[in-house]
Amino acid sequence: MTDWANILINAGLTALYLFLAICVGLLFMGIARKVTARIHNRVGPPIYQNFLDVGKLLAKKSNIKHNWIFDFAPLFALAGVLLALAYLPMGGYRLLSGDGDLILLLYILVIPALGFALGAGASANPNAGVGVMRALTLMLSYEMPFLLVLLSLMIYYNTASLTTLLEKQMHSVWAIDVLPISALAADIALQGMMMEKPFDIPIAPHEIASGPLVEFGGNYLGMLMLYSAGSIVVETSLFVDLFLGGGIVLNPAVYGILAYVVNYIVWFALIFVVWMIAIFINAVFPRFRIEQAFKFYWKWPTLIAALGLAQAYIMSVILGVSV
Amino acid sequence: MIHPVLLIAIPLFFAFLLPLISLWSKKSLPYVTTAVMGLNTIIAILVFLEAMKAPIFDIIGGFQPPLGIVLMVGPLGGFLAMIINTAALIISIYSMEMKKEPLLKYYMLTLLLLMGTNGMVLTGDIFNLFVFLEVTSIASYGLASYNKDLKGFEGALKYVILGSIGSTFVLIGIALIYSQLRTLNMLDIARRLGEMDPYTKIVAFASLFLGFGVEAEMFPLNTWVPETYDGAPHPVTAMFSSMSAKSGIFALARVIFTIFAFANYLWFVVIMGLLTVFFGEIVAYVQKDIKRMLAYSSIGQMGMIIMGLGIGTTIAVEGAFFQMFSHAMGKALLFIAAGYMIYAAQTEKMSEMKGIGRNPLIGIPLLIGILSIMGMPPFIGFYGKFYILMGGFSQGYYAIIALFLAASIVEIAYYARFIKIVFQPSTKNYPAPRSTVYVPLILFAIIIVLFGVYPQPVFEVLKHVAAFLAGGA
Amino acid sequence: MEIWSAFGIFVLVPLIGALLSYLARKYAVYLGLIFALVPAIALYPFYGKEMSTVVNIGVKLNLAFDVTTWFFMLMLDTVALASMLFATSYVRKGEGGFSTLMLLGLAGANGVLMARDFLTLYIFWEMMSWSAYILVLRSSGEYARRYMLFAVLSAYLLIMGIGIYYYYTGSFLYSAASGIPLSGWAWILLFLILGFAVKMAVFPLHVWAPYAYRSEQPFVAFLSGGLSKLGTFGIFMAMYSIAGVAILQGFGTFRSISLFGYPFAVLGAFTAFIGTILAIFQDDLRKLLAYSSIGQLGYVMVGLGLGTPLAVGGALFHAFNHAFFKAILFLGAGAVIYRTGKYRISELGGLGYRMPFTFLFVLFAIFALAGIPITSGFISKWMLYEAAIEKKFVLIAPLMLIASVGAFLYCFRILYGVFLGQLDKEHENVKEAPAPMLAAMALLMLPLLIFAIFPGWILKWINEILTGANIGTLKYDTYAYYSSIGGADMLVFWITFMLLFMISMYLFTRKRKVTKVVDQYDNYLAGETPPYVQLHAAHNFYKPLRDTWAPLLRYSVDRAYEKFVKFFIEGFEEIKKMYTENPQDYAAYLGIAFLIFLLVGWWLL
Amino acid sequence: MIPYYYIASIALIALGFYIVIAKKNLIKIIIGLDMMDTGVNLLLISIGYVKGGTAPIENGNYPIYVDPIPQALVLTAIVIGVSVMALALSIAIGLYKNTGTVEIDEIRRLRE
Repeated sequence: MTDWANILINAGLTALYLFLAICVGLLFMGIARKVTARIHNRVGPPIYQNFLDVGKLLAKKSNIKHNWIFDFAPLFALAGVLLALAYLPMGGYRLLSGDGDLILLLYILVIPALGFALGAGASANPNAGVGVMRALTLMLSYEMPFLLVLLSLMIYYNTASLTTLLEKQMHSVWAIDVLPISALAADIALQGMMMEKPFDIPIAPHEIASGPLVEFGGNYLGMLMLYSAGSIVVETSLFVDLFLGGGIVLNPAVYGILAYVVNYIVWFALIFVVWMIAIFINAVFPRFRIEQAFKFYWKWPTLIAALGLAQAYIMSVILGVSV
Repeated sequence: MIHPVLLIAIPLFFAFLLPLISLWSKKSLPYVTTAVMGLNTIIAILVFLEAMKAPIFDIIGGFQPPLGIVLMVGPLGGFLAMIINTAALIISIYSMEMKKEPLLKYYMLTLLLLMGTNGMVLTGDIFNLFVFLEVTSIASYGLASYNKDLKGFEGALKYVILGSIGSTFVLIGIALIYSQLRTLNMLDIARRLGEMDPYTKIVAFASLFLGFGVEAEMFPLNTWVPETYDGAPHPVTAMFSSMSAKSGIFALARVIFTIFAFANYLWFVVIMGLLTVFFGEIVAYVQKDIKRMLAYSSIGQMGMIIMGLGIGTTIAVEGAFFQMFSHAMGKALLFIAAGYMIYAAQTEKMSEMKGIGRNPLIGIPLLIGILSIMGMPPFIGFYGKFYILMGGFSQGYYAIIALFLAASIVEIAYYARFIKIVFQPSTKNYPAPRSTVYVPLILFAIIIVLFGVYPQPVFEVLKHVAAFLAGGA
Repeated sequence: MEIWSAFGIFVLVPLIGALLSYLARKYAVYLGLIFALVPAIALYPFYGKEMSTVVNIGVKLNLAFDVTTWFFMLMLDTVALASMLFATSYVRKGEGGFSTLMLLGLAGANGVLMARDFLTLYIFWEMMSWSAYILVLRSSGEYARRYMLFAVLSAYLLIMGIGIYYYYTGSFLYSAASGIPLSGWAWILLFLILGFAVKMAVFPLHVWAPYAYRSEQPFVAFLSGGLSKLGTFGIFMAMYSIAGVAILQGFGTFRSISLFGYPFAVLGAFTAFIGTILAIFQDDLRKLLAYSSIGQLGYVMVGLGLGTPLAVGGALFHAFNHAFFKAILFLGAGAVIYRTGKYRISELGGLGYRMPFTFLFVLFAIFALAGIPITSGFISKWMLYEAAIEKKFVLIAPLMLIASVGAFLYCFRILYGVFLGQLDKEHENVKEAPAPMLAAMALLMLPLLIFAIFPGWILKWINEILTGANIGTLKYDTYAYYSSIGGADMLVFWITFMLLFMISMYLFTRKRKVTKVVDQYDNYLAGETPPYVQLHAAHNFYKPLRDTWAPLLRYSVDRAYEKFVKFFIEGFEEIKKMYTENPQDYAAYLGIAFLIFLLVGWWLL
Repeated sequence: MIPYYYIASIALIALGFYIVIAKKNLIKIIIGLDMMDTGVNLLLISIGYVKGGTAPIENGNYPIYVDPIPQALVLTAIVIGVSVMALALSIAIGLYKNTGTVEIDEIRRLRE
């Protein structure tokens, strides 16, 4: 009986966290627009603008529909990103992350992207095809350093489980203090993962008319906005969980409910900082070309990540540091 | 009790009866020849079955050995005689394709060739061996130049020159042995070999090795092979590779094992075999004419047999004998198919033979033959190759086997190229094969598959290899 | 007696089928289907049975049946069955060759799996090889030649291994392995593994695959899905059954991984990387799948090389998955080629709207290939990654991981180029693939789905294999699987995924009342409305990436082989000059030979 | 110690062999082959020689007689040699008919 109650409570909490995450994402998108505008010396929309946009778009009935494969995009995209959020600890609350490790998360992250790409491809617009091609190439680019970073963490902490990773960071220091080189590489990779400038090549509005998004409108676009809101939280939170201890400052085992609230606030602050860094870079940089992005990622960040990996390797294997 | 001498006497008798028959009916010559060969095959099978129980020593002319001439038929000799006669029988069906006059001489010579090869396999007397070698050679010279064109004569000329030098050396060897031991009986020689002066023994061995090496297509004595094979009429080429070459190699085996049991000379035989394989396969790769390619490939196969003999363990020699069987069948098949292809495409160039194998009557036996020659199970070519190689490994000849396998890959390469040409789609129309072509092809293919899937009978024979190696019949 | 029934069903029945389908050409494809069905179905009662016998055909064939055999037969026979089912509509009626050769190949493959001595292994191995050769030959002689050369290379490498084994033991039996010194083992295993690796198309022995995989698709599905697993089986047997863990560990260990296996694991990771990168740039659908196959089997090689329970289990599981998803992909490609006659990705496009079921099956296979967790393809990849990461291999793990990212690229190339995007006018009237083709693909899809929900079922079999070979045990239960550093629970995953999918569905469909389905040409095209233009952006899809890689792509193993061969052929031409066609030279050779014989004889005296 | 009569036969064989590999005329080559044959026959006949022996006719009067077997062998060998020569010459004739020459080099050149 308690089992079922537990599961229901967990499910409810998970739903709450997911809802909050999407809201945070939409808020962040608004903040980003505002901040970018201020940097460009414009006024910019109010920060709640994106809530209005989503509401409007979801309320609209879409006029046209391409075909059934086209519908894959919003469904897979939103479901996938929610799934990824569910596997990601937010503010120390572990949601489902105990039931799957980093590698599972890594592959879950692909589900929304793949669904999105399928829908885009089904629209038969060449811009969409080119956009997806760029997105995938970009993915290959930033994954190289990012995977090395993940590997350095997994080797250093000798775990592939996010929950364990957070616990270990909670008991000692945050990973960024131990593995700063990897953190740097991860942040550069993050910029590409979030497709912010200089890596907004796949959706380059001026070149390929927003690329994969070109054919989506109304209801479809609303769903995809929710997806991008979710993915902002996924990506920033991933960085925070990996390197900044997931924002855990109080041990939930000791402080109980208070810890969750405090941790959530710290986590929020941290992902906000990560997001702001990305936005500042975004605001001042021009756009790379895709092959430049590829070359860039496979050169410097990979080198940095490899150094980080070497550090983790030396510490863990040769020096025998165990956390 | 059936006398093995019949295997020699019947072809000889009919060879000289043929002129009389031709006076009566010229058309019946091929059928008479085929019937004779069929009779011979039956006798060979009976002799073989007899020999399986105990080696037969058939004394000719009443003199007791070691003085008299004796036919010595062990299980292996009987087996080989059976192979030779069967091959001759099947090839004689294909011989009916021959239209070029003088047919009488052709059939006489084929019967003489059969007689000579049978004699070489069956005889237990070393001088007799020489005589049969010469009978085989003379018949072969005649058959090789049978086409009376430049190619035929050139091939025959090379064969004559090398063949007669070779037989001269055989005779030298015999003379040297006789000068010391005063005997010509193989078993007797083997028994008393210790009495020989070692230097004379070496010279005698080298001479005999060289002389039979010419017939067994050993490197570098095999230079006559490609051109003679190329110039000879197609059925004759098949006979050369499946009959004379087999008797030559068996004579070589007799020299190596029955007469001289030189254990420390064997590695040299292995190297000669390896060189034979190497040069045969490599030169075959760059050939553009089908019969030449097959001829060089034949050299390669013979080299493998020589290697197997040289390795000298039971398993390797078993392999060598198995390989003689499979080579006799497979190469005869391929040469017959090649004959048809040359006839159908009206050229010897392989590049002109596109799509010729798409007729299943030709294509499937051809494929089976090639796969067997390549050494693919479950065809007979596999066991021989595998056993020879394993024999080599058990003696520790790793590097030699590795080189051999490298040469084998070259073999696969050119056969695969050949298959590629022969089976590629083409718009050319080729005349359909007559039954005289496809019946022998299918017969050979059946033998290849049958004994490949169920090699038990052959292995039953090869159990006697151990006795052969110990210097028996 | 039971083993006889096993031998009869798995080897003799396909052989008889081969003969019958050749004789009864008119019904060949159906006969082939029936005779492939028998072993595939008869397999189930044989689960968990262990037996052995000796069949004497002149040489002794030592045969046995155990869970390893069963496991590999499960994939081979099922894939063969699906291929034959597919072939009933693919192959021209009244053509005997295809079924005959497929069944011969199947018999050979089953024989390899049942063989317990090297002679038997070699006989069936070669039988399988040449029947595949002739099947390739049916479409192209040149490709067949390349295939054959490598098949024979593989066979000869095996012969070297077998020979050295024979030298030490004097027997061909697997069980006779005792008293072989470590150096002997090193050579034996090296040759055996390389020989089997050719079939698995491990770099740099992979160059045959892109050619051979361009022949008839149902056969290629069997070749890539089924027969390549014999390489996996062979390596598994050689390393863990014949030699055994103790001997592998005897070579010295590197973080408890055998030093002997480690180089092969690195080679496997490298293969995975190279195969993937090359696959990204292919425009020929079949060639793309071929390189993908090379890459995926590289993963298997990694697992076999590492040799921890997780790694070997992952390798076996991945081989299993690969058998099924690659067979679906090749069959899907076959269906597309069958309906359109085209195989260049850039010439296709939009077929997903005309062939929706084919698209769905291929999509699912691609999920498995890419390792999306809704298929079992993820689990096997996960096991391999974790195996490398838990032992902290910083070379193998990144190569494997980045290769799997590369896999997304070529997967999308297939999806977009063939099934999505613009439908060519020419293909307006393309019909869905015939029912047998769809049935074949659906059949192959089942295990991928089932084992994604219940990974514990297949892990149980794999665990039995691993325990049998003394490698160790896996940690798993019905829905979940664990390594020492992590784990995942598929039940939680599925429930969450389903719930969230339904939520998205609700959000999405809530307001969708009336929608107009528009033609695909009704697109945003910057205000222009051209009447009809070819707008399928699939030609040279990854051009920017290709430009970046161009300096490296110049180096090709393929060309290296060609150069190597050319060098040798030139040498052959030189050697040929020895045959001068002058009888006097020949006579002189004879004289020289005599002198050499004499000298050697004198020396040996 | 090699008996001196070996030397003569070896010389004959060597001479024949030299002719075969050195002379370009086909007829000469065939003569060379014949010389080799003769050399071997000489060798054979001389190994049967017994000093002071007579013809091997057994009537009791001559206890010392030469070995009869080599003589029989030589007879056979001569017959065989003759037939080989005949065939070789007929091949030479055939070549001459086809090419109009008996020079080895020219025959080869004509073919190419």
